[in-house]
Amino acid sequence: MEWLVSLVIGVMTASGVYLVLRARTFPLVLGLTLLSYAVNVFLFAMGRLQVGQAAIIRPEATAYTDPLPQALVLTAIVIAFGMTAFLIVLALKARSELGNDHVDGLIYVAEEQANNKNESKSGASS
Amino acid sequence: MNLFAFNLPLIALIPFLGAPLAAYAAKFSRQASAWVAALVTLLSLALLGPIIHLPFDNQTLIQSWSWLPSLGLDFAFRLDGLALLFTLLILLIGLLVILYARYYLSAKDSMGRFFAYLLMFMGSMLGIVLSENLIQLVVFWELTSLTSFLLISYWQHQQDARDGARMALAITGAGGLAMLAGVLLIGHIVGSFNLTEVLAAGDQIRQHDWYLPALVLILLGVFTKSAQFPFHFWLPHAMAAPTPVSAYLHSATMVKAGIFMLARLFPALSGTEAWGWLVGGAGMITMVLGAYTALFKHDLKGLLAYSTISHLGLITLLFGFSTQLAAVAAIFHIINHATFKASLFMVAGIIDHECGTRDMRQVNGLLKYMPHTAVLAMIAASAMAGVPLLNGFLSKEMFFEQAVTATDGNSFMWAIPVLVTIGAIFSVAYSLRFIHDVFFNGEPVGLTKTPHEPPRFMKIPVDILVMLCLGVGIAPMILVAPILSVAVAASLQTTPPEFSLAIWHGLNLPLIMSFIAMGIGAVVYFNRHKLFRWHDETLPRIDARTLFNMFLHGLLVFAGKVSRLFDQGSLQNAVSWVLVTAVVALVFGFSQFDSPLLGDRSLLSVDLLTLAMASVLIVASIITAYMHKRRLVALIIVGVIGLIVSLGFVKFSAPDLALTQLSVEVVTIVLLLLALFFLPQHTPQERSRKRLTRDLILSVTAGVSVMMLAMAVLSRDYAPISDFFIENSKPGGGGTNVVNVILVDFRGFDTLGEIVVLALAGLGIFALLQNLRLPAPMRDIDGREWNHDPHPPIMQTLTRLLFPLMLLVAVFIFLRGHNLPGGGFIAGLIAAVALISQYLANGIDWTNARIKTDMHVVIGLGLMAAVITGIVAMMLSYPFLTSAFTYVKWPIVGKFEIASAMAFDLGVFLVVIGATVLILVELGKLSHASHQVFEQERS
Amino acid sequence: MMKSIFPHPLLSVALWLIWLLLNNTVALGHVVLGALLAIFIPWFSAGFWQEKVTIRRPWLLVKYVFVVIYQILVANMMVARLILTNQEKLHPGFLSVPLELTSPLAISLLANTISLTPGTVSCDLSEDQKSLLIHALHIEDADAIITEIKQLFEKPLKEIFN
Amino acid sequence: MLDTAIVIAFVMVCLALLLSLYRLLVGPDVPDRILALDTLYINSIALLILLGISLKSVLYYESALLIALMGFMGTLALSKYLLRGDIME
Amino acid sequence: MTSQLAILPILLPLVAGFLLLFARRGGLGLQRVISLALTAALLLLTIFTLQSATEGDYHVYLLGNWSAPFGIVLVLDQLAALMLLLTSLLALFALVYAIGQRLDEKGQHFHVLYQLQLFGLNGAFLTGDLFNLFVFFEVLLLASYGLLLHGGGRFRTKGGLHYVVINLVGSALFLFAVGTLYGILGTLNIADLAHKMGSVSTDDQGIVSAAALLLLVVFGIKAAIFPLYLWLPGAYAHTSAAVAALFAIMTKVGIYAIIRVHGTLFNEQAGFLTDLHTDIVLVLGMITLLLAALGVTAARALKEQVAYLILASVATLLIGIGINTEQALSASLYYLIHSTLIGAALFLLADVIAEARGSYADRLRSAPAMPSAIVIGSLFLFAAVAIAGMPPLSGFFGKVLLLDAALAHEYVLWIYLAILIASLLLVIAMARSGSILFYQIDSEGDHDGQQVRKTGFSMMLLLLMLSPVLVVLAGPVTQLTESIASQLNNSGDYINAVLSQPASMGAQ
Amino acid sequence: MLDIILSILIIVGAFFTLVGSVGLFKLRDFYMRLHGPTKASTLGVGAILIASAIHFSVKTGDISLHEVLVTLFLFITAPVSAHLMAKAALHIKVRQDKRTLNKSDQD
Ligand code: NA
Ligand code: NA
Repeated sequence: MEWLVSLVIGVMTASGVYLVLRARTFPLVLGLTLLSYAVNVFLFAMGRLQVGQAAIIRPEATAYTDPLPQALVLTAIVIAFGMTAFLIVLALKARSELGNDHVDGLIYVAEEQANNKNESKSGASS
Repeated sequence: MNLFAFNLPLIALIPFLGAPLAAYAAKFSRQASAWVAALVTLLSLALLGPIIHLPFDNQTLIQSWSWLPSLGLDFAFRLDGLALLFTLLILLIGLLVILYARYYLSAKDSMGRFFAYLLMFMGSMLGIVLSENLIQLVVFWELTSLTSFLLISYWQHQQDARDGARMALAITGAGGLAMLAGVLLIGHIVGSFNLTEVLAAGDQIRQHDWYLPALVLILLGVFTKSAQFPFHFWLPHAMAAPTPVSAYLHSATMVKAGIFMLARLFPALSGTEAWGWLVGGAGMITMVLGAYTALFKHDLKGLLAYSTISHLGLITLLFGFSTQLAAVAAIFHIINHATFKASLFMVAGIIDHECGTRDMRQVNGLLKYMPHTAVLAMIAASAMAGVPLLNGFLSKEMFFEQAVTATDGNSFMWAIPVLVTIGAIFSVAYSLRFIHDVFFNGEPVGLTKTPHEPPRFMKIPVDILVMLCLGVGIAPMILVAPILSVAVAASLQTTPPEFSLAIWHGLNLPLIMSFIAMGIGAVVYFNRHKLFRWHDETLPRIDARTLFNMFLHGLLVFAGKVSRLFDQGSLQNAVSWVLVTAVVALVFGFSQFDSPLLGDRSLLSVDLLTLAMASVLIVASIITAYMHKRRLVALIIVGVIGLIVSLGFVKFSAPDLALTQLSVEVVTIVLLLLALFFLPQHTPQERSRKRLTRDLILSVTAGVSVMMLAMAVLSRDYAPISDFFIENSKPGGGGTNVVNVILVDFRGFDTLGEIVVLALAGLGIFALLQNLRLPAPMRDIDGREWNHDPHPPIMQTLTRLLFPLMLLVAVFIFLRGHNLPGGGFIAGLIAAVALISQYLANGIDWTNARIKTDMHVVIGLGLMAAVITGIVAMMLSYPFLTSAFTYVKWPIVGKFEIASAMAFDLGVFLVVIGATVLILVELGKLSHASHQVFEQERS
Repeated sequence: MMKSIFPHPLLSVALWLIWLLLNNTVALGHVVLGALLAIFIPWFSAGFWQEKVTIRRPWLLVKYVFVVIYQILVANMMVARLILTNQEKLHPGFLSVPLELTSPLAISLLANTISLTPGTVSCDLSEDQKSLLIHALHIEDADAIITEIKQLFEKPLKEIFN
Repeated sequence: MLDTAIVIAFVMVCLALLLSLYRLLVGPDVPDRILALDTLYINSIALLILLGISLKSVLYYESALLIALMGFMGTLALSKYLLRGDIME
Repeated sequence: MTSQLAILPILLPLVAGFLLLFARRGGLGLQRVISLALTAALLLLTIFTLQSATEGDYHVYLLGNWSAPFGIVLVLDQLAALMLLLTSLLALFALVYAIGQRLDEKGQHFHVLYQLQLFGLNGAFLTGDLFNLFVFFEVLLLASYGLLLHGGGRFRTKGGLHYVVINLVGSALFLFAVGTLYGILGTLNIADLAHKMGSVSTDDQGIVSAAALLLLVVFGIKAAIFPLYLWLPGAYAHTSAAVAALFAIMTKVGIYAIIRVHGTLFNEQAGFLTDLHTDIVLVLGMITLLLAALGVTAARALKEQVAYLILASVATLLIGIGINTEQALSASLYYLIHSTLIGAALFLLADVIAEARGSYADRLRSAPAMPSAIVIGSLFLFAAVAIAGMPPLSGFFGKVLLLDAALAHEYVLWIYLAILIASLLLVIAMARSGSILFYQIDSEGDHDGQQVRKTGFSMMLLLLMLSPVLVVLAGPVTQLTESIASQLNNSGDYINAVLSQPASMGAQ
Repeated sequence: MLDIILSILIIVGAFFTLVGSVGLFKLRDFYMRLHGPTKASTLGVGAILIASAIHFSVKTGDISLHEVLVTLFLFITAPVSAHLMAKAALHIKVRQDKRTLNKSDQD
């Protein structure tokens, strides 16, 4: 089970990182969202995995999961939400002020287009 | 308390205090500024008065205060013979320069600025020579670099002035930094920065491993300041300064600071082979090169500049001999050079002033236009050439004698007298040129005005200086021997050696060398035209200024390239660096120890449900990345990931997390949809395949690292502090939901921070959205117009029906949170979602008309509730956020719990609602403004 | 007075019941608390419920609910069969159901019921709110479907709400 | 017996989950994907309740309740996006 | 009163925050009064706090009355007190400047964001808990995002976007690191972590070390260490002057965190990771310094140059931390005080110059003469001397203290080369920009510059004048920094003080 | 006995849930797929919820009815969701199966 969960965390991180490295704001935001899922699951898993042992004090309970990472993840989820919200609005602001949704603004779009042309040319010739 | 206990620092500091006064005085009249400068100088001199006798009584006066004890930096001043000599030179020549400058500067030059700078420079120089503490000395040393920068660039509108100043600052500033390093090394060796200790520790220094680096560093400072080869090139370009500045800085003071350091640290550093080669070598090359180059300069000041370089080389060479008598000669020549060179600069300034040019090819035959000046110039130039009966002759003879004595012992040392003589030959030649080419040699060429004698007061400083040249040359034992003697004693830190300043020592080798120099020098001068041609044709023209500008430009380009190579202004680049660093940190940190990657904790076996959820998560994550260009689709898939993650939380015993994740998930989707409306629906093609490959490798590496990190932890046992929470949750926190008790009690402070984050997000977004205008698309991706039904009635009706239900659920979740999954956060999110559903279904205007609450105030109330809960505890003198709970029993209702944590949780609840609604609704409103924009544009 | 405390009595009752359901209890404390909330929440959300909902014949509503549940069960069997059989035999289609209902709530309930029952999903309400477009998974007789809908669901709803 | 039934039920619901995932990924149109998401929400409720029965714990109830609410909100927002672009007007 | 002292610097700005929300209706005037009054009160409070902290004991404050390591503790020691004072000092100056320049009129919620920024900063300085540090990092970051973007403009938005994204990635890394540390050591309290470091089994050392270095990367982003500083130039160069001035403390938060967390966790007494971070910090600090100096040289606009100057000062500080002796730490702290205050002053001055040059703004090219060129030019010279580390101002003494401390280090040669070469580059670059700004007058262009309002100008002036004050009072100031360094050097005391503080303070 | 009822309810519920998703998986166009989840899945979940209600009522001794609430929510929301999705699909003119009988064909 631990391997499976670790694998999931790893894949979510990889996908998140890949998206964070994109040049446009929207995929970037999605990437950060994915990354924060990965982080949250990771942080949560640090309390080790337990099935059916919620941290609610009950007389019949035999064991409890580690409640602390859960509290931390809860905080982290809410913070990540605030941050995502801010970032996406900032992305709108950037689109309004920089004229497009490229993370670096106008300059790079021209470059991008030029590259696209080159690539399509080379693609056509090959 | 003795008033004179402060006079050494005062001597150095008064000019600094006077500087703003001089600047201020210029507001009243041009004279006033000069007067202030002169009076300040006189005041410093006056302060010297009561203590001037001390060096002559073989006493060293030290005035010292503790300043930065941990560094060993004292505010400490020292007056001994050497300091006295230099102080007098600085103040007296300073006084003459002030007088001269008063008449030199033209009406459009700012007097205030000039004298302010000059006084600051004077103070810095005085600081150098009077410092007892070496760090303090470096402070003043660098100040001379700064103030000379200001003085050289005084005519700031001239490009060559700015360039010259910058070059001087760069070179001498660099030297100063080296000097600082050297001083620190010495201080480390000796254990003190105070000269008294340093000078007494010569042997200790010379035997230390760090002697050579310390020596080299200090000599770097010395050579740059005193324009020694190969750092001499800045000095000619500093001639762009007004002539009084040149007369002061480049004859008597600043360039002598380096020489002063040689004299000052002579007992501590000299006497080794390294010293001999470095100091002597630099001095020799500088002397010959300077003298040779001086001859070819057509600019009067250029000639004087190279002559200065040459003479500084001469003095340096003398120190390089390391003998006591050589030191005597060096110090003597310092005095002599200061007097004749200052006067020559002033003459050059007068000529420039009167002719409008300093080019010797134009300036000819001035003898008949300004005879008085001509006589002064000729005497001073003769002193420079080393003509008998003038002061230059005496020190030059001593120099020759030292050069001859140095031949002892080493078979190669015969070169010294030969080179020295060659230097002297050119020295005679350029001195002759100064006299003949300017004052004789036919008539002036192409002058715009007819030259005549300058104002009387402008000549007085020259008169005085030339008189000194004569006086010292004729009666050295009376005029100069006493001060020379104490200066030498201070420099050598011993009783000075026997020396005689006689004019006639008999017909000895030095005298013969003098005659050879004069004879051949005259021949050289009168054959100069051939020599000039040869010089022009054979030697490449290297202009230091051009080179330096090229260097600066190159530096600028290099800096730009390097800095932009790394800092490309590209976010992708920056993030890649962060990620790479993080991975490297992980791998490096792990590899530091011989630990296995995995521990030996027994692992759970995989079950079907987890496998299914994991497959969904893995596939969905990869597909999100793969399909991210179709933004809406990617967003939907992210929604699925969020859902499955919450399921996972439930599965692994974290119901609170699942609830939170679920609510946040939906709010996030709504948020991203609101934003996506204004963004392109598709992401264009990426720039390059290379970049994609690189990113792919990086992301897979990051993923694998995180996976391994997770596995490394999950396969190990640990002993968390959490048992405490489980044990104390009910008895100490009054709740059975441990997660919630942690959130509102054990770690309530985290939660406080967290709601502030949420509040900040809301407020920050609100602020960002003000005045934001974005074009709202009128059609969807496929070019269809939007559906004309903004609020489908079925949606409206049923959403309204759900609203009270959702509120009820929110209350339910809120109230039970302390004991069962739930709490303020989740309840707040549910309530927010309930409100948002109304905005979605019914529109902003309709809903706002029904919710009149200002969300800013809700946020404020929430924060207040949380804070007040904590403060109540403080009032009962418990720490902030200490909780209390009690069980009360009411009739009918029964027993229930009242906990202060609930009040705190209420704050959380309010902030979550306020912030979430504020964020989404403000973002929703964005389209209103945009539609208006569209309508305006259409009409 | 009563009206300001209970702007929507029916809603209040519903909320009170739901509260007890939520808490899965009939403990006295929750009965009282639920009652408080049943007052407070309608009061707070009164603005969202402007048009007065009047139910003429509540028992008809109860009956309607049971009819719908029965229909749901039937419909599900049918749909399950349709889904699992060879889909080449399916003849889907869009139908337009003319409406006699006027109250938005009633229309919404009808639309919901249609979606939950025999092989139909309500897709769009015409702008004049006079007809409902529905999609049927399998049409053998279009008019029969429409008649059944009108008979089984629209008629009782009309009686309940009008 | 109940345990066996639960295991069988888990298998079926997990299968349902994967079938929905297929539709989510394959589409072909956006409404298909929204529908798939909506179905996944419903599948999840089934899963949670099953989990509650199998682990004999009532703690999964709130999550199920919330999924019902939140899944609706998500579908509502996404559909509105397709219809109007501007989901909050 | 004293027993509650540690929480007050956190509470004051938070209370200001919600009061300002209520005062929204009351208009900007009311908000200014509240903001100014509470910032001034904070300054007084932090003076008192520092005074109280220098008595030598650790004030350990158990939030919620839960003892460490279970609850969150605040630890007020001398270093924290110094940072608090520095923050509030800077905050007051920058706030007055902002109000003087009517910056708060250019957007919504300036004062709330400002106060909550202080809340975040003070919390980060006081907390003794690693996760709580994360929370306060987020608070101060989010507030800083708002402030950074306040007023708007193209480049500001771009710089802000980069700043936000990089910090979000940093936050993710922070959580990975904290999670791992908790997953192995089972605790979050810094003192307790350090305490448990002592007994980490050899099998677990690699993983703990990996997490701790990951944490260093996180702090490195905040502190702007190579190669993590790329957010800084764009963000600082394009925000408003007052905000940039306040942000002079931001990079120091990262430095502080390194000192606080790594200094405690990696301490000899604490465990096996003894000083693992110092060589890394040292080498990266030197690289940062050289790159920053090149950035200063290559800058095309004054504000960009100032941003790189800030970077250079941070790098210098890092070198001091990397040397890692008590003497070096003390030197670094002196330099920290200097660079924070003068860096802030420089941003204000750059603004004054940009205003005075009108449409030519701060671009490094010749422009028509500006009003009061001599006064502004002199101040520029003064500031340049101070920041470039030339005598006789505070930068020089900070640098000399550091160089002196470096003599004991085995990399002394490299440290000297880095610091001295960088100093030279700074001097050359500042001379260049000064001469372009003040000497190269373009007499053809139209002059449309304005003088900065008196309030703002005087704030800049006062901040600048703190440099000579730091020189004159070098003795007492270094005495303080030495005392701080010596307290920091005794991590054992810190750990003991935190872990032995009993709960139920109120009952006593 | 109880176990048998529970088991049947659970299996039936899971079966309908699966049928819903099978419909989603295999039917030919969007409108047809819409039927599966809105009906079958809803009912399936309903059955499982009833099983849960019975299970916990018996287990704890107290009557557990709150599962009804989830069912209620689902029955209110699922049709609305379906309605909106269908409306959206109609609006963007999602492909229909060839054999679809259209309202216009009728007229
Ligand atoms: Na001539
Ligand atoms: Na909108």
